[in-house]
Amino acid sequence: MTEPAGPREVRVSYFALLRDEAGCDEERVVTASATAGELYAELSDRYRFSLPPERLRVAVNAGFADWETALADGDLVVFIPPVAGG
Amino acid sequence: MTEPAGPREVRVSYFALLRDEAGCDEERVVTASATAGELYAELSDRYRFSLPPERLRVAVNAGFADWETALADGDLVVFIPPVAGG
Amino acid sequence: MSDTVQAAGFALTADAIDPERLRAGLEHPSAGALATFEGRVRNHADGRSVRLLEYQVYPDLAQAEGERVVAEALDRFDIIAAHCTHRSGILPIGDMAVWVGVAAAHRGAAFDACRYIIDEIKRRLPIWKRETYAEGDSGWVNCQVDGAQQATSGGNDGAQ
Amino acid sequence: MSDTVQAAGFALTADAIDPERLRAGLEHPSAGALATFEGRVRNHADGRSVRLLEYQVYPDLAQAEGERVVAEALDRFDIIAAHCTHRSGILPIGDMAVWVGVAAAHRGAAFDACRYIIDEIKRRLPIWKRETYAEGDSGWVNCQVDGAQQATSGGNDGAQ
Repeated sequence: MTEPAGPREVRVSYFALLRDEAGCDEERVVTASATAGELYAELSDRYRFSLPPERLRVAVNAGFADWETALADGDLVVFIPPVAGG
Repeated sequence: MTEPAGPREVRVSYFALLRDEAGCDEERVVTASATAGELYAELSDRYRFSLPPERLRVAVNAGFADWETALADGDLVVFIPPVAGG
Repeated sequence: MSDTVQAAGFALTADAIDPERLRAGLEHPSAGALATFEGRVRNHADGRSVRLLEYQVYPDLAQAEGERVVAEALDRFDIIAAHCTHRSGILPIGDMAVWVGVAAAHRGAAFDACRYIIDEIKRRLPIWKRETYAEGDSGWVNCQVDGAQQATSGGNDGAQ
Repeated sequence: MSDTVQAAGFALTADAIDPERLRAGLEHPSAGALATFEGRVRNHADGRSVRLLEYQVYPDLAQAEGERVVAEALDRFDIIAAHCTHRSGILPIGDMAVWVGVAAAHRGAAFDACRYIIDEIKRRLPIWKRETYAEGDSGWVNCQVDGAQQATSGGNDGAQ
């Protein structure tokens, strides 16, 4: 826990398999999770995501970030499943 | 000399620098040279070709050949200066 | 990088890619070499017959990362201009999914930079591909949980 | 070599090269990757300003050797189709001198084969290039007797 304080509200966008499993494109989440990694664990519990975190990357506010990144109110969090462009 | 017999008549086509130095595109040559290599030496004497044979390849009847290739009446001989396609 | 004309860089589009227009954007009198790559939807993948593809894109991050890849190529290789456009949406067999073009004075740098760009685009951009198969089912490429697809797919870089 | 459609192979032309037409000849539903290379007349060579180029060709041998190069590429790489067209005659700056295109299921083979073809075409085909410089003089590329040009020319393969 990098911040002691109470819940924060973040936006989460879902893509590809995570979108199918969450059943929505984007949502607002009020969470006690302090980091991006904790948030993925929390949402995995809720939606039964099939991809383990070691197969994902995470982006915060449209830039690649660490799982340890502390979350703040209003952040946009995107979990990035294995990509397959081109 | 791979053939003892007398002169033969061959066609010679010139390209690039050799064409400039020979002053013609193609000619008929009556020659005592028995091989492609001997013919190049003979024509070098005549036209003062600036390229030494080690910088050329030779083609006989539209296929790459050895300098040792024996010449026969009617052969088409082309000396190939360093190429620069593309 | 002498004589650098930084062409458009990177674009995302929901419309059909026009390679002629993109190629024309890379013409330059000192460009002796133009290497291009086109990725198209093919009718098979991992031994299965494919009917169509959907490309889903996270636009903000894909645009930023695409521009970064092209800028890296301009920085690393002795090239004059480079551009990549990537398609999004639902594509039938034969449609172009991605186009890369690199102009350079000499062909070695043009090939190397073109390959660098497509490799990095496929490896790094937040773009996902859902294949719909002849049998009607579909799947997100590289997202299988058993990992089987990564092991067998020569064309898709499963590596993060 | 699965699924080989041997496209046109190799052609020589005295007319402008039409890359769109050549590219269309390589389309195939299992071709996920198309790598192309275009060589153009550039405005400089070895530090000199170039005004135009003349390509002189020994047609019979160039045609046979060009077909051989493309056939080698189809044999060595896992590709579906390949084609090369080479121009002859007098070309102004910017004109296309050579076009190579390779279609394959996967991009690695497409790039490798495309590069193989252009490297071998430049190395082996009996085609010569006379550069006319801004100052009005001209010279056959790679034919200098002092060999200076071979040592400095990055774009022309002097090696026989």
